[in-house]
Amino acid sequence: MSKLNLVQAVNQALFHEMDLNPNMVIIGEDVGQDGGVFRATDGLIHKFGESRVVDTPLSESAIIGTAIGMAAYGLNPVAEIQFMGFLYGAMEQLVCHAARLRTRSRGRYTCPLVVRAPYGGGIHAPELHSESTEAFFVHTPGLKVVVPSTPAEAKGLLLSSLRDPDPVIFLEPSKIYRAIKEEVPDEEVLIPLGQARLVAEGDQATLITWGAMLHPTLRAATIMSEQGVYTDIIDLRTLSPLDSDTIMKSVEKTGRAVIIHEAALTCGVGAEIAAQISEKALLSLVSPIVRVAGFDTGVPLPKLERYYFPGCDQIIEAIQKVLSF
Amino acid sequence: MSKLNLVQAVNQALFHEMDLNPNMVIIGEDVGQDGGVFRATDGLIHKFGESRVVDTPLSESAIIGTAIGMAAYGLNPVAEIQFMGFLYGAMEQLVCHAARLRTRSRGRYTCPLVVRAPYGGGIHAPELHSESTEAFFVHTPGLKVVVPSTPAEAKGLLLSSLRDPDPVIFLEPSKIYRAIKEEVPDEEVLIPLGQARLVAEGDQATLITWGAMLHPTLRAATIMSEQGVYTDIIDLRTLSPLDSDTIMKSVEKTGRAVIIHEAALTCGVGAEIAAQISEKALLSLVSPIVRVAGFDTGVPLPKLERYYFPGCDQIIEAIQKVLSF
Amino acid sequence: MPKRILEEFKVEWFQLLDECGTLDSSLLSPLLSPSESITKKEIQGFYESMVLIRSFDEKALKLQRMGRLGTYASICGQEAIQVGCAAALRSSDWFFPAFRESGLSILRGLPMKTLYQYWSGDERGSVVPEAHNDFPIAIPVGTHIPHAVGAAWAALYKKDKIAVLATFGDGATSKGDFHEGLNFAGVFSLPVVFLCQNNQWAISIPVSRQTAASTIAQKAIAYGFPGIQVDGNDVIAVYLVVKQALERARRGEGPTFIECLTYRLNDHTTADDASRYRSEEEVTLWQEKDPMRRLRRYLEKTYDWSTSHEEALQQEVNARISTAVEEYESVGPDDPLQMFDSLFETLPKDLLEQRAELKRRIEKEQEGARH
Amino acid sequence: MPKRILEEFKVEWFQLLDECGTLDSSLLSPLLSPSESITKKEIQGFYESMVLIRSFDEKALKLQRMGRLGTYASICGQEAIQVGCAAALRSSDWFFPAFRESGLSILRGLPMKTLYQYWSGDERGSVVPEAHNDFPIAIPVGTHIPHAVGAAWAALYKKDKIAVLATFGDGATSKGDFHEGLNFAGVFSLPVVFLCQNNQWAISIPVSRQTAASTIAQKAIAYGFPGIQVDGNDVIAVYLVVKQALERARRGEGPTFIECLTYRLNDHTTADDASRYRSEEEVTLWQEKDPMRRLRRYLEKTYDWSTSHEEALQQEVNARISTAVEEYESVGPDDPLQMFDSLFETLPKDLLEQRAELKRRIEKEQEGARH
Ligand SMILES: Cc1ncc(C[n+]2csc(CCOP(=O)(O)OP(=O)(O)O)c2C)c(N)n1
Ligand SMILES: Cc1ncc(C[n+]2csc(CCOP(=O)(O)OP(=O)(O)O)c2C)c(N)n1
Ligand SMILES: [Mg+2]
Ligand SMILES: [Mg+2]
Repeated sequence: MSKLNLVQAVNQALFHEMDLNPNMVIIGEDVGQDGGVFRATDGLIHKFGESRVVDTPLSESAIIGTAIGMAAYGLNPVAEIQFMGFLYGAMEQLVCHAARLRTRSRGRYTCPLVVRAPYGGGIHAPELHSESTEAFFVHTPGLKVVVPSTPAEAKGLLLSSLRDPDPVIFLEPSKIYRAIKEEVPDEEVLIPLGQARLVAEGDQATLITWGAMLHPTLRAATIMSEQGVYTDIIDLRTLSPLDSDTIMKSVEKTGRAVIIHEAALTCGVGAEIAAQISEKALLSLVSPIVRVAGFDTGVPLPKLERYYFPGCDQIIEAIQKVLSF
Repeated sequence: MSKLNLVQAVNQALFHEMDLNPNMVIIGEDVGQDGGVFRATDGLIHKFGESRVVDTPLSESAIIGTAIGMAAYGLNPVAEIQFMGFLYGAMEQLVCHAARLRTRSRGRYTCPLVVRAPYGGGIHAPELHSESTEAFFVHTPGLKVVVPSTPAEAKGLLLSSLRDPDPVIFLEPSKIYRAIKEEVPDEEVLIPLGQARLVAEGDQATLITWGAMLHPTLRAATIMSEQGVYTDIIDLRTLSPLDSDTIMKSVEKTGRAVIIHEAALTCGVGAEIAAQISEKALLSLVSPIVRVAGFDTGVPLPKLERYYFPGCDQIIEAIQKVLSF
Repeated sequence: MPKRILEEFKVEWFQLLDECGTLDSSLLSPLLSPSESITKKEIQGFYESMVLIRSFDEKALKLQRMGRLGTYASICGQEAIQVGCAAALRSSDWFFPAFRESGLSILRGLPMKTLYQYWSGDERGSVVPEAHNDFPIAIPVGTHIPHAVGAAWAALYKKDKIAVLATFGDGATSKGDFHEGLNFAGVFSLPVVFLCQNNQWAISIPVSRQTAASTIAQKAIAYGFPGIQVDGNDVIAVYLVVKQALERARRGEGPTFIECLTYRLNDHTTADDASRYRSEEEVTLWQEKDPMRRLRRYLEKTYDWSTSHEEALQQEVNARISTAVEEYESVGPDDPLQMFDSLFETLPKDLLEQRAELKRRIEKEQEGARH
Repeated sequence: MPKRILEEFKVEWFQLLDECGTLDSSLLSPLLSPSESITKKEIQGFYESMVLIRSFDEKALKLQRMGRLGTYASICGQEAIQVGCAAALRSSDWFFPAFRESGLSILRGLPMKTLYQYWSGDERGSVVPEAHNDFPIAIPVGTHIPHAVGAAWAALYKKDKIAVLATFGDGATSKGDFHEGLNFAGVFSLPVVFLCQNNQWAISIPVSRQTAASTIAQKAIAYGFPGIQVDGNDVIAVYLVVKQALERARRGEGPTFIECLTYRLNDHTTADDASRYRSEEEVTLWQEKDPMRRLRRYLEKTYDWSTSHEEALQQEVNARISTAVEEYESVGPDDPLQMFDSLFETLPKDLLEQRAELKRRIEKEQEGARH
């Protein structure tokens, strides 16, 4: 056990797996000497050399495209995209190829590729450094989407992603890269993909969230618990496939659901969750579902960004709303 | 009035507006001499010349990117992307630029751009010619998304899109390009963006759909009406902005909602509609919402495509399901 | 120094067999190592392959017209490139096609019936036999180029002594992925050969509208590796140039870009009508340069190839194609559940439910049919 | 002909003012039309501009260290390019910057306070005054290139006699949009000049890892228009070459690609630590080639530029920068509702509701603050 922050936990997972799997290579912009702009790949090039930790030209589409070719050939490439906002340049490769190679070739070729990207806002970064468009990838059949919410979770989920035989988009909430430290087991931990985590238990409402938004959700829940309101808190961990069972079980118990994400409201992953609840657990609902989400505007530049992201206050209001309905 | 099919109606709208607006230009692959692979731009180059109807190299990103520059300079470009499946290559230009230019420059530069693309399946076309990922664009703040469902609708909605001061993704259901003919007024018709259309009225359920799926929905409704079941049918027309008022008004009346789209179920636009209903009209619901949608797999090649798309049978089953709950 | 020339480049043209079927053998020897030669058998083999793939193509067009095949992209006129490449490749090499490489795929060992299946919209037509490392057809133009680059990278990493070939059209050279992929190949000096079948049209767009560069070959200059223009209707030139480039790649000397100048003699696909955008005269002009006609003249002049040889060959080919068509048409229907079964290695729960729903629909339909 | 050279290309290097501040005026005259010359006033103006933008840059770095500015991308070492371009552009021309063009933007008329605002994360810092048709900074590298191409296309269409300049770094040349954009410019022969500030690094990636081409200038060959490499630390060379290219564009003769070889003397941005990936020696070497030092030597030798001139200039510049900082720091807070108000021309209903929600939150917060 050592106390690590999220970026260190990611780094540790990468070291661990690179050691075990000689077919694993890391490619991306500045992942080598520089160790990644967030230092997630720090030190790897020194231990594993330039042929396994590869600085590439500035070409997001080719980073993903060549990684697909590598994966088909039998390697386990991990592609780092510097910020989620630069993944759009690789959208054609992701949607048309990474997600379809197994189907297209009827299993003859597979794509065991992990795409890592810092995502989300709140770090006072320039334009397009605060994207959270995970819904694009959740809506793409053939991709898995994983979002860790703490350092230990990051290690366990990343290791599972690295072992997955299919393409995984692994989104690291940059806001909490360094904000939280926790004990992370030194040894191997594998958190299975597709299983949500019940972070807290209560029977008055279900709070459903992922990534960095878990933390204001926890704060809101603590404040509410001081007022005697206890809630289930579900950290989804994997957005695709979605662990509907855990969600439904909780909502059937509590009858109230609040979904919290920082992505834009409309057609965000929260919409899917709300839709599923309204389909599968309608009769349990004693209050309308409330989504707490980013506005349907782009994330503004740093000076205004705090007005964009929903926080603890909005989550409390939402809990009060479902309770008082 | 003349009886036109959808592709002819699009063609007529383009002719009409090119005549009126000297700043309108059309760019894309094969839009000139060839008149577009579906003939939507047929004849335009002969009337308006090579400087206004421009065949481009095979570069989707540059088609959208240069159109953005043209729009900012004061033109009204219409970019044709040959099939929606090739729009992914222009995703970065759409999300990072078309959608943000006005915000980024605080209104100094605007992007009156219309991107036209045939979309959806059912025409026995090769891989990636059957995409319906409209949800990507609905989830992108700063874009409008319009989908016509009949020839007359296509003309009226396209003309409004061409006059819109902001970027519009105009998706033309290729399945019904030639399948339906109807009377289309020769003169100008403008159907305002953001307003849904109530196609049929009934009080037992609300059927919500758009594009090509309107037609199996109408067939299903006819069959049901023969059994004495009458439903509201809403053709959304514009997916972004979404006309929630029309949806809620109907659901409040009927208490039952079936949403029909051919896009993959998870995180499709149907999820957003279901979420909104469960938020805004929960108490009116007497049955869970049912989504009839494509599977969360890619659209298979032609031989199997009919197994992918939901059709009249599934819609009838869904209506029966909400009625018998 | 204030003003000076930093770099000079030239782009060369290469042809051995001219339009009249005359071979310039002076160019042959420097291209072959002392122990090598091109034998009569090989050259005759080239011709036989050309007849085979042209006949495959003609049959495909016929089947399409009769409604027995879906939209099909003809390779007519581009046979020399495909035969030359197939002869130059080793079976251990990897090949990444665009969609106008039916001939090359057949010669690599993809059964003709499989290709007919593909063009009929049957996904089983994309299943490449284990014996060859060829990628299935990918529709988005140019986007397969980075995959070839990635495979070459992996081969280098694994120290496999193989080369990778990626083929694409002139239109593909305008796509961002062409640029990004070739640039990667240059930077990492990868064992990959890029071959552009410049058939001078991308649907209705002539190559002059595709690029202002006077050759496509010169695009290699941007990536720091050799580029050459070859007469794509000269099978011997294509064979030799591709072979050398593949050997260069296998020796670890990096990528090569080859532009093969040819012409698309038919419509873009069976869904296209080329008369809308190009002249009869242009097509006729290029029919004169037909790669098969040229090689046949050479065979006639050099090896006494006769009408009876020709007829015997054609008969044999026809028989093979008939068999392939029969096989293709007797294949049973595909399993719709494959939609799910080849999506992930392990299907997650929500998709298992969707799969069950599809199964239910199919059974219901079968039920209905039985009554 | 079986084997022949199809095309020959050369890439030229251009420099007028060497590292010692010596001007090769033999090169000057052929570049100027008979009626033109470069006057003392102009050259002195170049120097004054350089001092201004370097001082702006130094101040920005200081403000950032003190927490009074956000992440900032220094232009130090690249001033000659930016001054040369600004001098060559007309105010009617359009300019599309990347993000390392603060100097050029200032000289184009963007108030320094506005730029400080931008780098503090204030969106009002992206508002370009009506007087100039300059695009705001766009963060995704290389993706602004097609916009410049589109503007040039529109200008041609509207018969406006202007030219468009797009600038970007060496890293940007690897992006697909660079390729697609330049290819369009070539095909449609558009009035646009592409200028690469090759500062030899893209964050930690050296240019040798960005491309295997020995120059970036040669990439123009792929697009069929001229490319040239210029000493980017020689303001006179940059000015003349850019001016000629812009004139060529305005005359309707098509695009030009200019590689300006320079060096990024500072970290990539204030968030970067370049010592992790490059040597002190390399940086020192390039400090010797500093564009300002070189021009100052020339001024000293040719026009008796003295320490007192220098001090007077520096004082004046300092005063302007102090004023800009004061203005920047006295700007009131931005209106968060702008998030909505500049999204669409007319806000649709659902967004009006979201806007009202934000307004409510702000009012609640203000309420809270008041208690
Ligand atoms: C990214 C993308 N854009 C557009 C298309 C539609 N399309 C199919 S083939 C083709 C032309 C291809 O031309 P070229 O690369 O020269 O190949 P050829 O057809 O001549 O063999 C186009 C535009 C596509 N398949 N993919
Ligand atoms: C598409 C994209 N990918 C990655 C980044 C992150 N990034 C910002 S600047 C930069 C390097 C740019 O290098 P270059 O083009 O040479 O410009 P310079 O910084 O040297 O001026 C990178 C990788 C980005 N902004 N956009
Ligand atoms: Mg072609
Ligand atoms: Mg640089």
